[in-house]
Amino acid sequence: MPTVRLGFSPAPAHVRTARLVAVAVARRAGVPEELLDEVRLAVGEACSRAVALHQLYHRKELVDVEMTDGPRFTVRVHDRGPAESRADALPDPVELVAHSEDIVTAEPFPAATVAVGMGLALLTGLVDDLEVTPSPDGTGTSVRMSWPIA
Amino acid sequence: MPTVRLGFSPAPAHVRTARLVAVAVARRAGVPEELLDEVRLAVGEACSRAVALHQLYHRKELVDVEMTDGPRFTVRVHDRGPAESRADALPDPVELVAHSEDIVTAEPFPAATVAVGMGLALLTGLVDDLEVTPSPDGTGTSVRMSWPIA
Amino acid sequence: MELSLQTGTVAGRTVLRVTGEIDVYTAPELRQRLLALIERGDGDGAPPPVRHLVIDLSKVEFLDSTGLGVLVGGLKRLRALGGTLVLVCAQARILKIFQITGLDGIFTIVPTEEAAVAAEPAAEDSTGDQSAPPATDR
Amino acid sequence: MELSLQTGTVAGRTVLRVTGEIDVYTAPELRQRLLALIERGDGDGAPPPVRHLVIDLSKVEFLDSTGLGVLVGGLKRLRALGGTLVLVCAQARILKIFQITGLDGIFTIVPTEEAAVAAEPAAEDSTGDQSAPPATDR
Ligand SMILES: Nc1ncnc2c1ncn2[C@@H]1O[C@H](COP(=O)(O)OP(=O)(O)O)[C@@H](O)[C@H]1O
Ligand SMILES: Nc1ncnc2c1ncn2[C@@H]1O[C@H](COP(=O)(O)OP(=O)(O)O)[C@@H](O)[C@H]1O
Repeated sequence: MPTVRLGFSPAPAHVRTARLVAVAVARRAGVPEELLDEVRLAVGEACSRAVALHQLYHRKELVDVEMTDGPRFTVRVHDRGPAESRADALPDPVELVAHSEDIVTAEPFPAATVAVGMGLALLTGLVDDLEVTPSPDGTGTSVRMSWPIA
Repeated sequence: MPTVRLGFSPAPAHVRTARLVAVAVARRAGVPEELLDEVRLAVGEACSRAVALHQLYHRKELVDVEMTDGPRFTVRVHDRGPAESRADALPDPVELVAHSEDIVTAEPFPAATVAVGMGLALLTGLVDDLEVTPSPDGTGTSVRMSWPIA
Repeated sequence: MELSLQTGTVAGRTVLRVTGEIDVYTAPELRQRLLALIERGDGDGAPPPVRHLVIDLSKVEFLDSTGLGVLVGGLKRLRALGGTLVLVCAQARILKIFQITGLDGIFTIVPTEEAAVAAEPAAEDSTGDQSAPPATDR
Repeated sequence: MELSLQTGTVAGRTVLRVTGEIDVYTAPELRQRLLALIERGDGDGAPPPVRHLVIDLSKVEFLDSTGLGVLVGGLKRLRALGGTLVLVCAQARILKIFQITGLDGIFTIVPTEEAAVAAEPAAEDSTGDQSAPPATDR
């Protein structure tokens, strides 16, 4: 059973809340101080990705974040995006840049697919223990990350 | 559907996380700045009460907090304590003090029943719109509180 | 902010100065400290147990019912031993918590440490913290 | 911390100084500002559109992939218009994000605003922000 579980409607403002909670829980769980920046960024990326997918596919469900203590501090972020959004082939950010839309498009932030790809690339480079899998219940994907506890 | 939902294992450390989240979400929802202290204290009390009840009755389930936006900002805290813990007769803190155990008892904090009663008394005095009811599913109680949005 | 506890003296009286949040998470630490002050063994050069205590809440940022419970426990214990407890607090948002619960009728609450000594003269302070110098340390 | 955006000049070049967190929540604001600088109408005394831009990230506390996306959008737009974009950043934890994504190979990143001007001399700066005084404002 997770120690802390956070669900939030898929809006960018709540991603900050998720980051704040993840860092507070990680610190209390005993994750070393020097890894907390990584936890903040990684959990933020996984949540931004989930928000972007929910917005892209018009899913109103809450994005679900589970944090579990020891032996490692483990965070799982579940989205309800379709299975195609699985990271079968990890995107190359430089490639994504080449294909990204222009800054003048009217969208509130860069095309969601590009953001999702860029976020995954960043996550992959950042977190040693990272796994992106289809959700157990067949809807959406799960990003699982873990960090050592001192 | 709530905007943000937080579940946490019944440990005092997580009550701080719940307070932090409630204030962040309330602020973004538009609750006036001068009410945020009240939100912080009230959500903390409701969560401390739930933690105390879970510890008293050895319930391992997560304490569940739901926050919903407008027309008022509404917070619901669900515990799994038995129905007797309902606030049928609201306790009087001064009475509770008279019956509270001595500081020398070895417990980590004052007898849970006293803490629960004191917390409810504080909540009642603090929050204008407060309701304590049996949970819809028959297990435990729900504390519902709401505040205006500017 | 976590809890931080410092002991000092004001006019020979022991003062426990509390900084930070007194909540369900930190209240046990405050409780432990109160117990240590009130129950500590007398003799072998150790300071005698405190009977007339001032708790300075001026730098408390948050106080919940669990914290109130610990303060009440301390008050009852001291009274049972013939002692006194005075709280120092001038912050409206903390005072409000005592008012809402009616505990402002049970505690002696004053705005400054100096006023605390005047509030409870404790003429019979023979069991007081005599290891402390008579002058204030601030 | 929310995002705060200030425009200034360094050696006649327009600098956008960013303070706070560039994330999925605040990136739209940065995007809007970049658009306004690059696309603003020329004439009626309005400053001409910026073609050679410096973005100073020295006071950025947090940057995520959404923020990177906006910066990339700005770079592409400026290049398409024959302009340049230089980023100022000396913070290891922000630089790391460019390195991890390989975007440090796409952006010109220098440690100070002064170095930014040297990095992209922009001799052909005829479309530059000429309303700005040639001296720096700091
Ligand atoms: N990264 C974050 N994640 C979640 N909540 C945050 C974060 N940063 C700040 N907050 C919360 O948002 C609220 C406002 O933050 P603040 O930095 O003061 O900016 P502002 O007041 O402009 O919204 C605070 O209550 C704080 O707890
Ligand atoms: N009231 C609170 N609720 C939830 N988390 C909190 C609260 N206060 C602080 N935190 C979190 O706990 C962490 C540590 O808080 P801090 O005040 O620095 O004390 P410490 O470092 O001693 O634990 C921070 O990451 C902060 O986000």
